Amino acid sequence: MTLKTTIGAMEMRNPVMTASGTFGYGVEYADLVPLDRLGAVIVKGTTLKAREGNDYPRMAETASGMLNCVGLQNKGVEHFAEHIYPAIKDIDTQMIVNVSGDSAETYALCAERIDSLEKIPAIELNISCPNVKHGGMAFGTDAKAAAEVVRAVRKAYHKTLIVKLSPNVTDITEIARAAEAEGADAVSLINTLMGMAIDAERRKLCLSIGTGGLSGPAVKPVALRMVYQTSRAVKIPVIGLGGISNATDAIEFMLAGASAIQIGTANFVNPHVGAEVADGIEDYMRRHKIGDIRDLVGALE
Amino acid sequence: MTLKTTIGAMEMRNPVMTASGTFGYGVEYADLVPLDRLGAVIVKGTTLKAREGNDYPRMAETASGMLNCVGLQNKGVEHFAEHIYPAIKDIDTQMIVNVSGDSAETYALCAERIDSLEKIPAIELNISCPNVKHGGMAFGTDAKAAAEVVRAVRKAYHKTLIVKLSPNVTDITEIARAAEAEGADAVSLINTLMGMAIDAERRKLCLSIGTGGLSGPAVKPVALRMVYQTSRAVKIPVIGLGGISNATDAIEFMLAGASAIQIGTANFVNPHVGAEVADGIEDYMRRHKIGDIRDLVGALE
Amino acid sequence: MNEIQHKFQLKLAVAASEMLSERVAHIVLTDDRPLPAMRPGQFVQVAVPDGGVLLRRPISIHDISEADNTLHLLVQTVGRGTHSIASVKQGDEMDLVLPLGNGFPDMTEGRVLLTGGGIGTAPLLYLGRRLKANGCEVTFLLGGRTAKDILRREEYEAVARVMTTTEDGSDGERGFVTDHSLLGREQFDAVMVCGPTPMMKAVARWASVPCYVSLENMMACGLGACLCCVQKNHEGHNVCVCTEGPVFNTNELEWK
Amino acid sequence: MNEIQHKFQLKLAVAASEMLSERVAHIVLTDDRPLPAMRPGQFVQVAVPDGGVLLRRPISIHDISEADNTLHLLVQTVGRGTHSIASVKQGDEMDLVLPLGNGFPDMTEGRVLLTGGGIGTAPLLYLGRRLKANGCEVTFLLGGRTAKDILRREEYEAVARVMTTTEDGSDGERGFVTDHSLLGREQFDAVMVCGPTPMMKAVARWASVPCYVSLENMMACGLGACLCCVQKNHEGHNVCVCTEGPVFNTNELEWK
Ligand SMILES: Cc1cc2nc3c(=O)[nH]c(=O)nc-3n(C[C@H](O)[C@H](O)[C@H](O)COP(=O)(O)OP(=O)(O)OC[C@H]3O[C@@H](n4cnc5c(N)ncnc54)[C@H](O)[C@@H]3O)c2cc1C
Ligand SMILES: Cc1cc2nc3c(=O)[nH]c(=O)nc-3n(C[C@H](O)[C@H](O)[C@H](O)COP(=O)(O)OP(=O)(O)OC[C@H]3O[C@@H](n4cnc5c(N)ncnc54)[C@H](O)[C@@H]3O)c2cc1C
Ligand SMILES: Cc1cc2nc3c(=O)[nH]c(=O)nc-3n(C[C@H](O)[C@H](O)[C@H](O)COP(=O)(O)O)c2cc1C
Ligand SMILES: Cc1cc2nc3c(=O)[nH]c(=O)nc-3n(C[C@H](O)[C@H](O)[C@H](O)COP(=O)(O)O)c2cc1C
Ligand code: FES
Ligand code: FES
Repeated sequence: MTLKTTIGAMEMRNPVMTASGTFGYGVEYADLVPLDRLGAVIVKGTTLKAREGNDYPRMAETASGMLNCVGLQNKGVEHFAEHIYPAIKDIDTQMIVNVSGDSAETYALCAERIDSLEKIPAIELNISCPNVKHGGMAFGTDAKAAAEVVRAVRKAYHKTLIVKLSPNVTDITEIARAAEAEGADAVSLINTLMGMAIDAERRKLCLSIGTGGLSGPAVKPVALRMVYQTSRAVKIPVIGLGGISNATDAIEFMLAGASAIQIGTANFVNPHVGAEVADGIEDYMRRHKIGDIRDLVGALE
Repeated sequence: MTLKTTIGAMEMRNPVMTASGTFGYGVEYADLVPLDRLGAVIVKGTTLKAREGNDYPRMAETASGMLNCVGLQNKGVEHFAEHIYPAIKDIDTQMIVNVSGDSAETYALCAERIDSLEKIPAIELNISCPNVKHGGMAFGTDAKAAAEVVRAVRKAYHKTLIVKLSPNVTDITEIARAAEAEGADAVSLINTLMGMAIDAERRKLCLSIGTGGLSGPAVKPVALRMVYQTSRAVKIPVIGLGGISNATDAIEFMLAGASAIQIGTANFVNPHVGAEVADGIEDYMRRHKIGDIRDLVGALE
Repeated sequence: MNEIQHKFQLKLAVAASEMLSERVAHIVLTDDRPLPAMRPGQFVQVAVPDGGVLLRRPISIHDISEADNTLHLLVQTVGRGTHSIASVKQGDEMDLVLPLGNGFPDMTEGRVLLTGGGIGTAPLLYLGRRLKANGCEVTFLLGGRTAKDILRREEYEAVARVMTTTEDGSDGERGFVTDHSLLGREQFDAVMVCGPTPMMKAVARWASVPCYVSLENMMACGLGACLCCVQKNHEGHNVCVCTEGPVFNTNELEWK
Repeated sequence: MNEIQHKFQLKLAVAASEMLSERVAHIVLTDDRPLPAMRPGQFVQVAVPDGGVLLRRPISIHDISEADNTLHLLVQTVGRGTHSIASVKQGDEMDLVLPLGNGFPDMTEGRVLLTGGGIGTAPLLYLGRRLKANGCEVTFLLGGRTAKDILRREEYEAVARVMTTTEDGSDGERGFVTDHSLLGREQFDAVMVCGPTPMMKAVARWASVPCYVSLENMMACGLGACLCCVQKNHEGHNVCVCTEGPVFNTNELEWK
């Protein structure tokens, strides 16, 4: 039985990845989950220059979900390359960097810097962050803008390029096709749904910038639908995420057409979830007599 | 203290309405909630001709939500006018008909028939149903198509016209502005988010047509954000809905900018919820020393 | 069956709750005031305690005791909702909407076979009790995988003759209810069935007399408002199981 | 404070649970194996039982007894999560991630004032016990709205001198902790505070010696991974309360 999964030129031991912004740089979870049971870790959103992110409060819990407006706090790609990369490069899983920017150029420069880091086999281009004013989601909600960014990055970056799509659109397949046309090796979806929370008693918005990104089990039905639609619209692999909390959820995404999956918010609830999902997929394959994980992808009856 | 709420030319005793498709024709709930405690009841989606709707299974439960793909089953507007209207016209609340169609013309013909029913003060134009192949959501995801339908209906219908918007769009304010420009008296939002559920063990889609509309507490953050955005983009009243389960939820929507609210899925969970929400809003106004419900609308600090 | 019946949303007290087998709980509910009248085959919508689940769960009326003002439910643990419901304890409060749906036909004479499999036997006890009181001659034919699945046998026996089948032969005849020798031996004026769909279809195929089945379509409202629970009838129209059923004469259904 | 400390996700058994007042539960947890070492001021992330709530809830370590291998929590019911946590019963299992954050400084000498209000007093017991053992002279100054809010007084008294204030004067001096006459009378080498933010700020304004506060920012991961819990430090940078705190020297914070 094999769970080996290939995305672009990158090979993973299994299709279980952790989602950007929810798993730090991996090391934060090292005590709680064996990192070598994961297919890949996608580290925090990284930008060309350091960013402070948005003010506190940055999160609010909602029914079966949470909103966040962290706003890409990070110390910039140079700091990543010099101080963080050395500490994580030998972790025994694929370490992927999630890249953000505010123009095609800053995306490309950031990606270029990461291209030089030997042990980073792939980047995930975040054109879908709802929590920053400039860039972020703007690139992910317009096919032309998305194409422009992917084109610029594709020139600057030579390893596996994953483009992360926003669900806050009328037709996600249009953006996916634009990314594919510009040379993306895969698309991942969904990023968070834009939402809001209000404190009725205090008559205030709960988040410092008003709106935030919704994640967790609440969004799973929307994510599943978009993965299903997108995997039928493009030929490159689709990486599915949004509300995955256990192996059954993960398998649903793969049946819908995802070649790999990511776990986000569920890491906060159950830090061990990544390993449990990998085990659960194996168990499912055994019970359903599936020898190769690739036979699970899109295998709806 | 007054909770009186005006939408177009229609006056309601309070801002609490029940959402179309979740409250039948009102009579189904008559034993369980005093209908005269509600501001309005919006009855089932009605179309020009009878529709069988989609095959069973039509629903699936999800985390803090549910998917449905009922698909506008109804016996057509003529049947409504002749057989249902007489039985509901004397219910002591505003009875509003939710109107669907598959072309601007069928929408308009259906609306025109209802215009002649004396005790129906308003219609809600459903340009956002994700569960029918032709029409439905297609009109709600494109500003030009939305404008066309609203224009046709506005000509045929002379009472209060509410246009119900789809959340499955990149920019809901654009559609809201189109409806406003064509003479809508109010917009209501959100209809359901398009989603999907999969049964991993049986490897099957849970709903007969694959996709369905997501409703319930899970969608509340998205609905609240869209109500906030839309109420700032148009001058006509915004009616807020999506996941409202109690008075606090209702107040959050009003603080976000809704002039009235609708309760959908929560009626299934707690049939008495409509009256409880009306009571809870009164209680809140008393505690917060708000004399007129209109002062609650958009009253964030 | 056609007198006007009102629906109620009530908070009832759990008078007793015990596990009858690994997967089935017997829950007895009561109230200070007299419970509303309910008919065999009707059901209740139970709000799931603890909030891990959104919608109510439909559960059949297993039995009613007017003497001690109790409503009895049998709940089989399937998923999250039924697990929560099955774990209520004496003294807890449960929120129910009731009574819902139309029941089985209220026959007043004739020989009636009441048959079901597994948890599907739940509504048959109250039904048998009522038909017996009406003057019918009642036979229970209860099926299960194994002896443990034949639940509350004494209560059924107190009402009428009980036959059983089990798949492993550990109780009664081996096989499915449709394999029981009784079916070849005796004549009935009507058959009433509740259980897994394939079993109900098998019984319906066998039956040459009126056959009534109780469907378990997925429901949201239980009130005829949402149109989620529909079943195709013999004319090809979608009808609500929660209001026009859950009991149907199989002739009214489009069943293959 | 800088030796490497591992984190664990453990299922612990509830050895005891009781309501100390209308709103505060005292929960005692234990395990077959020795509990990991924990420092005063650290916290745990508790998975909320029953599934009505998504995220874990951060709760301070109230006390540790190495003798009987127990971890003590005080939980005040605020919303859905703390209500569920407070209702656990002896014999239940709780899923915790621990130990998290940095604790209070491990002073080994000097006069230390430990002050807090309401549920904020929770971490002070273990802290006082540790500082006392280290050789510090410890004073507790506990505040509450009314006498009932002064929780587990005997345990604090068993460690060190206890002073109290209540807003209604029903216990100790009337007013807030910052109004207590002690503050005008005695000198301390350090102050450690936990309670509502306005109270901590008031204490910090009064204190001319190093003042340590324990913040209660909203958290998702508790592990430094999500960056939700940030606080602006004196340089204007956002730092994680869950890993760089929850205890901060007020000099490190941008506090108005
Ligand atoms: C009229 C009627 C009477 C019933 N009587 C009984 C009874 O007396 N005792 C008993 O144990 N069970 C009975 N059932 C079945 C019971 O309602 C389901 O087993 C239960 O809803 C499953 O919920 P869950 O959360 O445990 O399972 P899950 O599988 O987690 O449920 C997921 C969703 O599917 C729905 N669902 C799943 N299975 C069924 C089903 N078989 N029927 C309807 N909805 C389903 C649930 O309501 C829920 O929305 C009856 C069903 C109906 C319609
Ligand atoms: C480091 C730390 C230590 C704490 N120690 C204790 C303790 O020992 N005893 C105790 O009773 N409480 C303690 N709290 C506060 C406790 O975590 C909150 O009261 C609890 O999270 C509220 O959850 P809820 O579901 O009951 O309330 P809700 O208001 O329903 O919670 C909604 C959301 O807001 C968050 N939230 C609400 N209030 C707080 C708060 N004050 N701090 C952090 N998050 C909050 C919740 O985690 C949740 O995500 C501590 C908080 C922190 C950060
Ligand atoms: C606190 C938090 C921070 C996040 N930061 C990022 C980020 O930096 N870059 C990114 O592409 N996505 C980010 N996301 C989105 C997640 O990677 C993921 O797309 C989303 O949460 C949906 O998955 P989930 O439901 O499994 O959490 C963040 C999500 C959360 C909850
Ligand atoms: C079973 C069901 C049927 C629905 N039918 C209709 C309909 O006919 N017309 C319509 O405009 N909206 C329909 N809706 C959408 C609701 O009116 C409402 O917009 C949506 O459910 C969100 O609100 P809620 O979260 O409070 O349920 C339906 C929703 C459900 C759950
Ligand atoms: S369950 Fe809603 S109509 Fe039957
Ligand atoms: S709570 Fe996640 S970083 Fe602090």
